[in-house]
Amino acid sequence: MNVLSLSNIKKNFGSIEVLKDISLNVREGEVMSIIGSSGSGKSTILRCATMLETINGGSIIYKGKKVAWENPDGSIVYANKGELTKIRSYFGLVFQNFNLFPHYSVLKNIIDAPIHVQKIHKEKAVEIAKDLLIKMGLEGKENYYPCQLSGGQQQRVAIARALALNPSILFFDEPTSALDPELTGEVLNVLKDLAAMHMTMVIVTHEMNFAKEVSDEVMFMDKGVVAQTGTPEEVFSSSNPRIKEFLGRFYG
Amino acid sequence: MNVLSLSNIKKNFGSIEVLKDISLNVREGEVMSIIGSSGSGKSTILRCATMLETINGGSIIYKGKKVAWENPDGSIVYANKGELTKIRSYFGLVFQNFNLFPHYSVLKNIIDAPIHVQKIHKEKAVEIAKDLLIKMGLEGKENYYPCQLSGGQQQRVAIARALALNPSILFFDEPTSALDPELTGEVLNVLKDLAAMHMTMVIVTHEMNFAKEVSDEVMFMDKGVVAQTGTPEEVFSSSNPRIKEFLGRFYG
Amino acid sequence: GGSDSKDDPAKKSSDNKASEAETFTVGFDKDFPPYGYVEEDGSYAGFDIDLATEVAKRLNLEINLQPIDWDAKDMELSSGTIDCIWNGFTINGREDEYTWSDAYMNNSQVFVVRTKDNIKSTKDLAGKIVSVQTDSSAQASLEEEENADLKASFKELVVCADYNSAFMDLESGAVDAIAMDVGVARYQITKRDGNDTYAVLDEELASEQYGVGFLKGNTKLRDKVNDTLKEMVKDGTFAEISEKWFSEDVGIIGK
Amino acid sequence: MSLNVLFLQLLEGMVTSVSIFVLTLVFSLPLGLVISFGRMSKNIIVRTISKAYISVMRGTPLMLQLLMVYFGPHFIFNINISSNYRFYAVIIGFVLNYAAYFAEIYRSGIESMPKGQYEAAKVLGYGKFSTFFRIIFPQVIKIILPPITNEVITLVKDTSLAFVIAVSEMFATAKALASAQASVMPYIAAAIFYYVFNLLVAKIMEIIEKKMNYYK
Amino acid sequence: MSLNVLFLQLLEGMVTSVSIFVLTLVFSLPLGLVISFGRMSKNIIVRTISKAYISVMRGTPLMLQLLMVYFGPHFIFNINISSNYRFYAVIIGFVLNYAAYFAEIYRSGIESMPKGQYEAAKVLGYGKFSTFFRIIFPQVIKIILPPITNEVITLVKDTSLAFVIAVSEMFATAKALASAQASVMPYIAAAIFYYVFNLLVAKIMEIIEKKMNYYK
Ligand SMILES: Nc1ncnc2c1ncn2[C@@H]1O[C@H](COP(=O)(O)OP(=O)(O)OP(=O)(O)O)[C@@H](O)[C@H]1O
Ligand SMILES: Nc1ncnc2c1ncn2[C@@H]1O[C@H](COP(=O)(O)OP(=O)(O)OP(=O)(O)O)[C@@H](O)[C@H]1O
Ligand SMILES: [Mg+2]
Ligand SMILES: [Mg+2]
Repeated sequence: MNVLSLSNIKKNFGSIEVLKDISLNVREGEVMSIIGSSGSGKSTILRCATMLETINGGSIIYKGKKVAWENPDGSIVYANKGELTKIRSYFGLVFQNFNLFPHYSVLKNIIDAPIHVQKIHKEKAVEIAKDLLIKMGLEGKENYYPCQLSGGQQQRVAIARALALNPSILFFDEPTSALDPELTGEVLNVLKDLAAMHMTMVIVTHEMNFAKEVSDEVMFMDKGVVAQTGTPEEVFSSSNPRIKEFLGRFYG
Repeated sequence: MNVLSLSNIKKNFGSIEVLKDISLNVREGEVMSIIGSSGSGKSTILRCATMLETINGGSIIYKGKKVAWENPDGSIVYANKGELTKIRSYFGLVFQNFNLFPHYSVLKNIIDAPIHVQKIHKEKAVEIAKDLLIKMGLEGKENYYPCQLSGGQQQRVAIARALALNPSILFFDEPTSALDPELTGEVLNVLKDLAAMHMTMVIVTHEMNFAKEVSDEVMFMDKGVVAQTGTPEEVFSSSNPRIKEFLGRFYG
Repeated sequence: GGSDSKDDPAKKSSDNKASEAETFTVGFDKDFPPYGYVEEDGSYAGFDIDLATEVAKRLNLEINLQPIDWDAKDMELSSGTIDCIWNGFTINGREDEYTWSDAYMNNSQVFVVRTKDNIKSTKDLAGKIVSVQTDSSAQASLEEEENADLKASFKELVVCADYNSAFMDLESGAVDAIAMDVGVARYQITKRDGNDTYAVLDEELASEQYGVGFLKGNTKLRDKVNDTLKEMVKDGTFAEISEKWFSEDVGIIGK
Repeated sequence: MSLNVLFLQLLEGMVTSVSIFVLTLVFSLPLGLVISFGRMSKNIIVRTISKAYISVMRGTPLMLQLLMVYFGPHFIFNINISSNYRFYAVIIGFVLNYAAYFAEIYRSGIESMPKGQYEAAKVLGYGKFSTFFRIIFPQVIKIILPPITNEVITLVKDTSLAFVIAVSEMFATAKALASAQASVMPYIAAAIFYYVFNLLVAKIMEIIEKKMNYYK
Repeated sequence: MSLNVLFLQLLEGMVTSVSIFVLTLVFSLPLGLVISFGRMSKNIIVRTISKAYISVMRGTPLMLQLLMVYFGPHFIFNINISSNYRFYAVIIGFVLNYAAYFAEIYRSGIESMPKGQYEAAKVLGYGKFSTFFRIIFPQVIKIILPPITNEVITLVKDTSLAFVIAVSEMFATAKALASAQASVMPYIAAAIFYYVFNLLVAKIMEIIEKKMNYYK
């Protein structure tokens, strides 16, 4: 079953077409990596899929529930508010710069949404959060504030925050940029663990090694279109000149 | 001839010993890479060498001129102000986050120090700057402001700004962190070009490929001491367990 | 107590003034018609202004009309930036604080009320709200022992910043009476263009004398001004000025 | 006259000054937030009205605004006003005026919040209301404390304007005493009162700022 | 009396108000910078004096400060003061007071500059003086414009305090006219003047802010 289906997504900023015709399907338990050069529209796809941007064409479907679709006249309709609120609980997003809430402790960052959005009982939320913190190797950091954590630790809090809402699919935007090799390794291990737990994930990344190793499917973006989608083997041995050029340094 | 000699450098922040006993020599025309995990003291070495931090022990010598040395009683003496001003013109530093002057155009960023510090005639300074901009692939960007440039472009302006003062040695702190693979490649190419022009350089980097490829010497730092110094081949095939662990992912 | 420290500089500055003696600087409140105020053309006018101007002319001094902030009048005088305070300035109660000229006119404090309210005497003010300007003679009278009962009979005594807002208070019904100088009361009532709207109670709150206040010890200048005023009374100039402002001779000096 | 006796005489005025101060803050801080919402509204009519309100309130002297609030009902609507209304008029006037200043401070703080915080809240499913009051506003408070402190310190001194509609606060009393006694002592007492009051306010704001410093 | 005539009447007062405004800015802006240096000085004596200065100037009413500046020389040093000194005293008082406020604004701006800017300048060989005036200060100006605008707008209205030492600025004139004519019209005219003056100031500051927006 497809957790997420994007079909023929179009997105313009003013007169600039950033996404031209993007389709992708993510099956349950699948890990998809999106790679491509800067400005090709990778982040924009995640932002459209998480409803942070409204699309200008195409349709978005989560677990069979329509989020947005095209009217016969070409205009875009979004589902009603109640429906959208429900669908929001299907996915989580880990931002490139984490966007933790600086005024909340680590624990509060994780339990606040479960308590106030999903109306989960506080004890229950704390229990879930503590489990997640152990899983993320952050035991004992409950009462720290984000500013007191290293980049890698902040990122793991952001992942825990997203997981606490028990989403069906998790999006990551460049989870390892600006981390040193050791921290990068650490974070990638967390992602590998999640993959091993059959978490459905879509990851925008510059880490070719990782994309190759952990993904079931790799999508290469170029200037707002999908240049190629396939297994890591297919994409990394592609004969597409743009892909070859991009990967040049990697094999350099 | 050694452009820079650091001998037995010690640096504390309060009670924390960040550099314990660092010695290094950089010969003219040599490219040295400093690698090592986060917090090992790499940036601190550059900051001590460029007099942004005062050392607590050891000595610093540029081209035979003493910058700082130890008195018999162990206290540190720095050369007098006039001497230091002169020695400052021997080196340039490209910061990790560039630190361009946001209120100056690209051209002004490059010519301001030559004109107001080195008292070079304005026409001459502009000529030098334009040459450098061409070399850096930034032709036509003279009148842009830093905020209008991409990260890679800003970095190249920062390099041009440092080169405009015609230094004998150039320091780089993580020149490619937070750039995408393509931009990384671009910036590394600029560094390669500089190396080919026999610019003396000390580069703190996480790009193992690059360190391997372009350096004459690699220094591996661990917790404030030099774990190993040698040719890239020597360091990358080291039997030191800490180095092996660090490089693990790189070969992984 | 500041009175001790004041004596010394007083002499000094009066000596100084004598040697300069070219100008005669009169401090007044430009918010106090008809004694001193600003004309439509921006010039200063008023009964006291006319008197002071005439005196200066006769003394061969150049008149310098200096409007001052009433709250700062003592500082102005003791620091020598003005030679006298001449502006409906009540002698009574301040006898020892200044060197005074002879009293030149009588003044009384009265109550202004709304005509339609049927307040005829001070007895009728019982249970009413009365307004009085801060630091005015009317306020001083009301604070006096002999008027304690009258004051106690009021529902409230409101201390206001200026007569303009006091009249607006009266008009809008927030207060029922204003205790104030009769001259000012007459001027305001006429100006407000409704002789029927307001009435002045016949019963006076107090009466008192206006004089010119000089810095304590400055008898030299005081004597000159005093003599000139008397001279003006004798030759009728004082009466003339008085007629112009009050349609009668209000002068009491030399009588 | 000793300073002690003087302070006793000024006491009633001080109580009035402090009451004006406290009541103004209690009402203008929330009102300012409402106005800042109006100022940032997507509805152009609401936005224009809020903008004009702020512009007029900040652009004309508070003294005149107090006169307007107090005498306005009579001169415009011909309503008889009662003397009891004075104090209310002072509070209304101060609240209306300060709310305009606070509104602009709130706005600058809210607009400086990074978009990422809104987006994170949205993705986590927070509604608009809880996004603002749970995530954004607590952070805004931290940022805007210094300019708020500035306004609050100005307010301490502005309380003296209440006398324009015959509310005898501390400074009016001090002025009257200074005249009556031909002495500058009451002024000095007044200055000490303001200075101590301000020190107190500054200290309290400093403590709040420190408390907010548990993060970032 | 028509509004026209009224405005003519108030004109002289307006000229005074505007002069106070302009002269205060001309002198207090640089003085504030000097004081902010003192406030940030490494020398504890200089720093403590500057801190106390700022604290007293911001903590006591400007009105009292004006009285001090004007009458102080006489009452403290027994110097004869002349009436011509009035206007100078107003300017001195305003400059001393506003410089304290500006000093704190400068300080907040200077302290918010990233260390990297100083370090970049240092490595490039700039001296302390050129680092400050070529690199830091131009960027500080951009940051502090909004709080400076706030103070400048407050200054417009504060000019009315000058009358406490008998300098007849616009508001005092309006008050006197209101008394003489028993009318509120002069007040309304005064409000219009302040509002227009403020609009003008706000507009000018907005233009400067826009000009500064060529970067970041
Ligand atoms: N809000 C916006 N308004 C206008 N243009 C935008 C906006 N957001 C993104 N763009 C443009 O859309 C294009 C795609 O941006 P996007 O952030 O999706 O790229 P990306 O593939 O994530 O790049 P990177 O690897 O640098 O993060 C870019 O050219 C960008 O300038
Ligand atoms: N100003 C300072 N005060 C106190 N400690 C400091 C200071 N600057 C650096 N440190 C500490 O010194 C150690 C070395 O820091 P340094 O920045 O040199 O590391 P690095 O090797 O450059 O790391 P990275 O790869 O993360 O840049 C770290 O533990 C850091 O926390
Ligand atoms: Mg992106
Ligand atoms: Mg570093």
